[in-house]
Amino acid sequence: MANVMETLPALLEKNSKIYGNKPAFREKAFGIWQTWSWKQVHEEVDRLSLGFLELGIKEGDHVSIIGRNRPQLYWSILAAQNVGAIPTPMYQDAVAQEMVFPLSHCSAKFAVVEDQEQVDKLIEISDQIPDLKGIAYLDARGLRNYDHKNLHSLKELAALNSKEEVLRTELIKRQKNQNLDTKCVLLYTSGTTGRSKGVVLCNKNVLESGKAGIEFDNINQDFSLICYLPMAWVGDFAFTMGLGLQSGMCLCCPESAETLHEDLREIGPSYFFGPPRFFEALLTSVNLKIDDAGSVKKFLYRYFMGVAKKNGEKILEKKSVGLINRVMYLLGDIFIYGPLKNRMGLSKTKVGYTAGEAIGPEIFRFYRSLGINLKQLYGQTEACVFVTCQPDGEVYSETVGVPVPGVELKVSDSGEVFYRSPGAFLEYFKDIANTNKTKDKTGWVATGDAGFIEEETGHLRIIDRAKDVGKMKQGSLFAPKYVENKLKFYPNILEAVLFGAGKEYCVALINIDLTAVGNWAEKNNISYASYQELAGNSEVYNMISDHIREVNESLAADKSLSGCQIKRFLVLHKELDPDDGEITRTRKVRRNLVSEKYSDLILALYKGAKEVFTETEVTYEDGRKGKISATVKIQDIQETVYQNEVA
Amino acid sequence: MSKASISIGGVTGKVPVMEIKNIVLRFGGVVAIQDISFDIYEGEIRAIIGPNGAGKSSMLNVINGFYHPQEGEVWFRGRKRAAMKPYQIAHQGIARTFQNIALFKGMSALDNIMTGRFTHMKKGVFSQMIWKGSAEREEYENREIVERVIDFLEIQHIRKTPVGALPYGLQKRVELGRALAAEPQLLLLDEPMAGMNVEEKEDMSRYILDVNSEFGTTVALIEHDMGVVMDISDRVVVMDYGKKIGDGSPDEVRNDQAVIDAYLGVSDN
Amino acid sequence: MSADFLYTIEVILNGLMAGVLYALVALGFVLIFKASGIFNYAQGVMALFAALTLVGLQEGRVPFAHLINATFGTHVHNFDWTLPAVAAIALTVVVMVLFAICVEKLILKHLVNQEPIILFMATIGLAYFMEGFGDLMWGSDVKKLNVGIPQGGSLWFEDLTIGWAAEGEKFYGMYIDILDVWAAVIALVLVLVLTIFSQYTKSGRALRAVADDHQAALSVGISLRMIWVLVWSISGFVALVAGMMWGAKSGVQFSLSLIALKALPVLMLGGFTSIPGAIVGGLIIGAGEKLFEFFIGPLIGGATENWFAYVLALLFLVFRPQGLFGEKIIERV
Amino acid sequence: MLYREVGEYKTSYAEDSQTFPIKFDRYRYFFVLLVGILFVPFVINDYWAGAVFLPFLIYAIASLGLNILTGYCGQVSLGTGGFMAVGAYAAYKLMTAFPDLNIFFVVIISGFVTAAVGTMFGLPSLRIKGFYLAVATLAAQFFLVWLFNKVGWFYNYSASGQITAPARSLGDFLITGPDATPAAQYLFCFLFVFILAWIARNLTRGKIGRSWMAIRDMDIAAEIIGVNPLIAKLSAFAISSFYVGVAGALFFTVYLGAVEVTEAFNIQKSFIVLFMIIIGGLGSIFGSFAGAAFMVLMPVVLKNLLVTQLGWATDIAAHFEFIIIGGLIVFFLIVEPHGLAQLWNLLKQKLRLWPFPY
Repeated sequence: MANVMETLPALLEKNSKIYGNKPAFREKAFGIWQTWSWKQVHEEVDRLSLGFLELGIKEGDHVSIIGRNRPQLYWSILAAQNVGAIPTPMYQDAVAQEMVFPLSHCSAKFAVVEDQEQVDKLIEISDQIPDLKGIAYLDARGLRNYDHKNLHSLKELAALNSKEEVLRTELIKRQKNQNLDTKCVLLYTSGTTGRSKGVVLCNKNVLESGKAGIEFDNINQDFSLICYLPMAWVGDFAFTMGLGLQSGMCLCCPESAETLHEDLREIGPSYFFGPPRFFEALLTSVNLKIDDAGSVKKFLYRYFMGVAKKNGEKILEKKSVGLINRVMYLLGDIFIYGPLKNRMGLSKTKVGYTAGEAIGPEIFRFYRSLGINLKQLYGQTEACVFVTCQPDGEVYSETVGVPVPGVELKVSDSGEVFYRSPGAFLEYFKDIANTNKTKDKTGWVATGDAGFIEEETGHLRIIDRAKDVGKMKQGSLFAPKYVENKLKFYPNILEAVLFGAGKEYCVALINIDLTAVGNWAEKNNISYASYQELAGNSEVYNMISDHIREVNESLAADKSLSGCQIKRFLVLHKELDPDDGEITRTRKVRRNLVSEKYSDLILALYKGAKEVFTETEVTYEDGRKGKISATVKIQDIQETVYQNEVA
Repeated sequence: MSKASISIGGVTGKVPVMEIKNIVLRFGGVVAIQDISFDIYEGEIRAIIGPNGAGKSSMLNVINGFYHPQEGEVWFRGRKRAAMKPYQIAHQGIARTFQNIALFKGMSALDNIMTGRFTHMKKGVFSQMIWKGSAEREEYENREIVERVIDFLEIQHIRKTPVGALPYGLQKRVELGRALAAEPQLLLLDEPMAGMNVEEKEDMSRYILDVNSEFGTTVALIEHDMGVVMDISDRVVVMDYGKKIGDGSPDEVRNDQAVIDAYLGVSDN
Repeated sequence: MSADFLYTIEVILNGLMAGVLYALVALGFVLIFKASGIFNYAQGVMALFAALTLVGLQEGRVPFAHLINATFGTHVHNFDWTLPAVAAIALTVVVMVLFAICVEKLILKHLVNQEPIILFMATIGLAYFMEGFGDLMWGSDVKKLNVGIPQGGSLWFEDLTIGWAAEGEKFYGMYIDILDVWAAVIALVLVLVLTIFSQYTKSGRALRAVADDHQAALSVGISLRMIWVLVWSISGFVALVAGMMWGAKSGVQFSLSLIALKALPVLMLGGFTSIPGAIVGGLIIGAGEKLFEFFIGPLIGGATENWFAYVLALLFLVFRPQGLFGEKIIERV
Repeated sequence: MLYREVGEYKTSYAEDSQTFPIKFDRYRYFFVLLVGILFVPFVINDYWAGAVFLPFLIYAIASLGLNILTGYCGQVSLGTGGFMAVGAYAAYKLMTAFPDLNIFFVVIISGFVTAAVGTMFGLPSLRIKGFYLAVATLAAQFFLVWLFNKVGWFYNYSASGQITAPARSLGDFLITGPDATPAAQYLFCFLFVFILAWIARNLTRGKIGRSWMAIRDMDIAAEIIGVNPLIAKLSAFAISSFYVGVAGALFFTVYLGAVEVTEAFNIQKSFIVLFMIIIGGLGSIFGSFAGAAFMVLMPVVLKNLLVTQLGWATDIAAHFEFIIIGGLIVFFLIVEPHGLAQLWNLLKQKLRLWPFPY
């Protein structure tokens, strides 16, 4: 047996001894929260490990894990590690063809999948992934009549078998071979820029960064976490395996994506991570519902949200607040904040994090003023998430906090942020060139993000992707993401893509938010049949141009960025879609692909045309392709001149 | 890797579950069913088709005891069945759904499906009064089975919704769930796809096929939508004006001249 | 003829006469049930209310006198006038029409498409309301009603029948109340008028159309709300007639509303939708309960009229659930 | 608004199907129980017991019973008054024939006697449905009242035709008779209410309750799933009558002490209990209580208001009571046909969703 603390499976065994019958995993299934204790999970993983051995999985083999967050799939990760294989979680909503690259790149020998849908996908691409020797599935539904030569049910794998003693000896032997430096997971980045890369993390990375996260926020066994983000995403892995296993907290899997909010409400997680868009969408739905509420509720909401805005954050940060204000806030908590948190399922959230993109300051403050301890962190797949976090009491909407314990930070002359940490990855799988480019001999890792450390707070502040920050033709700074984020803080704007590097002025492609704008249209008696029709509506255009004008004004206030003002824009006739590759599955815009695909539109924006006809290829949910065509209108925006007094 | 051919239906052998022998059913002077005989094999999907008023529903009502035929015999599992009330027949393991959804409107979807477990719940009134102990245990054991049915039919999200508030397609699914919860040996479906759009029909067909293959349930269904029936059933009985005019595999029936004349030729619905 | 036999005949005759009154109330039920599917429990109270109004108008009583006196400390009771019977009846009819309009506007309109049981409950509520309202308006004392219909035993009939008995038997002729005869005649006329109305007038035809098929009637442009007002007005009129007869016979008082309950077994026998059923059922119940009281009553303590009708109807229904004139129910699955 | 449900997840079906799945509701329920047991008995006096608490508790039992039959099983009954009379007279006969029999068992046995009678009158329900059945139950009402009024054996041939409850005690506490204390009577009734409500809840949540509701909602489909209509309906009649019988026995022995059948158990009583379950909510245990509370409190409030405050004659107040009861019933049916229970649920729903409208 390896050192108790050196591998994740060893950690699991330790937990089963310390925590025994305390809950380790919950999953909403069959109407109730099915619960497994640490002891049970340990047994399940143990059995599954033996099953994996029997299948002939070798040390160093890659085992692909495909499915939504299910306890058994997490167990499969642990079991794979236990037998010395490297688990490789993958995005379950990828279409079959998208799976070919990661599966063949790591020559996965075996796949553990959720259901028939995933099995079908793998069978579909089976010719392209000859290394795959077998599939284990979780839900047997519909698979009864499949050829079971290479298809196994997880349940059967975990069942007792006759060769147990032989397998047990082998398992112990393999466990002994593992230590802190053993590869423990291969994660494919979503590939914001180009092809995705396989990030290899070792036990040490996961354990150390997890430990740092735990120490930073004093997480303990009584915490709970709801696992709803893709298993292939590093955050999910770090929170469940790194934080979860080390703190012994309870990991809860929702019943389905549709029931997430209900399940969230039921569990009331004490540790919660959500990408900014989660909080944006939640706030949008709050506003929509309040709009439909009666006048008393509306009044109370407006009034007490005003109170919260004034004092909420101060109270959360335990700063001094006058007695009357405290009483008013208490009243607000009874009437509004408490019920609101109750409806959102965040009443019990002690630590909430958001990261991945900039979050709108208004949105961020909204949650904090309610008394939810929402903070920002800055992380990377390569760092096993944790680079910087905001400590309690030092939370600002523009920064991403201070380095977590064990992380060193520096900013290069070019403005790029570098870090060195025990969580820093081993290598990019089969890609030494890139590994060397990103991580130098002394362990410093380039983040690829431009930023600086604020002098007054000591917090890191990120501006944009280092390579995306460019120059306009006249030499002023071009920071597209910064502007795009400003635009996206408007609920009506779902996505924005800014162009302007090397040009005289900036132009933007806009995606409207169908829910928010649709609701607005309904209230204003604007009828529409589709996204496309709504997007082309001239009143929608006017509304968007108002938003852009406001953004321009705020940009004009900042001398270095005033060149980024948008002069012309158009509302795209289709939504940017991960199925078309325009955005990643984590919803980051693939800038190059978009600029190529819509080059005709961008050209028209710069040519000064009033409208442009275009034809675009789309991929439907089932993988078929089609074309949609439209005539897209273009609108001009008045530029705001740089004003000194607006500072 | 390769995918084995998926056999439609789970026919295990040609063991008849039910044999209908020379049934004659009259209402006053009207003859609804005239000397009809056929059988239903273990594990197959058996369809009874025919135009409106052909006597299909009456046939189903004879099978589950609503109507008592004046002549003829019904054999179930190799034994002649005595005249029985519908609830006695339910206890024999025959469940059914109705053409015009017959759910219990005042109850939730879950409770509706729980009623399907009625024949499996044995605890008496007094243990139910006390609840704690045996009655409670029995309730939750059966709830587990019901939850599996709910999961199977993918209606988790409406579990606690009153069925009256559900759209038509979901009501149909809940009703199927109620019948499935009984773990029937023979499942009778009365026009399971009536009033559905193409998509809903596809869903329902999939559920019927899945029920048949996952649980090996024998299914007898009535339908006047020829297309769907031909795709999912193993054997088809064709009725017209209370008489049987065809019986055989979908292909045989499709090519039968009498069937074409009486049914396919005249109507397209 | 033996005296016993003659007594029996007399009992039957009297029973039939009482049955006519049951039938009158039942008729009101049937009319409303047919047209709107509402089981109008308030029919009996409507009869009481109509009779109270009739008496009040006729005697020139001040409505709500009690309440006014209690509130303002006054002592008003009567106006200085009385009304002739015909005028009072005409005015009462107007009141009953107003009542029908109120019922439609305030209750039925809001309960469209509710389940029958809910409507039934609503009429029970209505009955309670009317009972309190009627008493509050006209006072709860027992009132005498006299609209000019002669009362008392018919001497002519007594004389006619006294000789029918066999020699030497004690028999003083059959007693029959003239009022009952009048009631029977009026009931007959009423049924005739209603029949003519429903057969030969436009409104009547609309009424029948609605009774046959709600949806179809609506689709050809018959206003359901119009029909409801109409049918409640007619029922109000029928209630007035029943209340008048019963009131003249035994005074206008609370117990009058209980005759409505007697109409229920009548309906069970005759069916809720059949006008001939209501009449035949009324006659059977009337004669039956009198006969039972006459022969069996003394043996078991008397006052069997209280329950005989219900038990008869109950037993009858157990063996013939569709009632006297109903068709055999075939349950569709 | 008051609800904070986050973190209340269910890990077993027992938790999922408990009577009060939300903590807040559970605490409120325990609070009411505690007040009922530890507070009310110490402050109760003759007026409050006689005007409010005893009738409320006893009517709650009766409306629980009627709700089982009508609300859950869908069989409308207008015979409640008659069945209460059976309970009362059974109690009287038991008390006079077996003076040593404990009053607790007197009440229970009276319930069983009523259950037997109720089952007998329930037999026609197999053939008769809907309104026809409602009218048929009137036969029970009138026949039973007539029987107890006319047959001397039932009232031990007393000259007045009345029955009077002799004094009986439970342990050291006198429950019946003129010297019984209101607190003892109250607790005695409370005990029955608690046990019977608990049993009602247990019955209606499980197999038998579902078989009743199945019969109520669609009898044909109920048969298809294996429900024997004979057993379902008769069990509803029997259990319902048991409750009503217990209520009748308590009404006579504890509450009134002396009873004249045509006055105490006439058709009006049937209607009052029916109103309770309509106003309270058909097919709801809570509704039975709410309806009973409403129908008991309203006359008391009206009387206080009109007679005591405004100084009106009692007969005018009585007329107003009729008007208001009738008006309210119609009002309720129009506004919320499912009664106070549904209003309560809606309110609860609103509070749970607060500040959102949906």
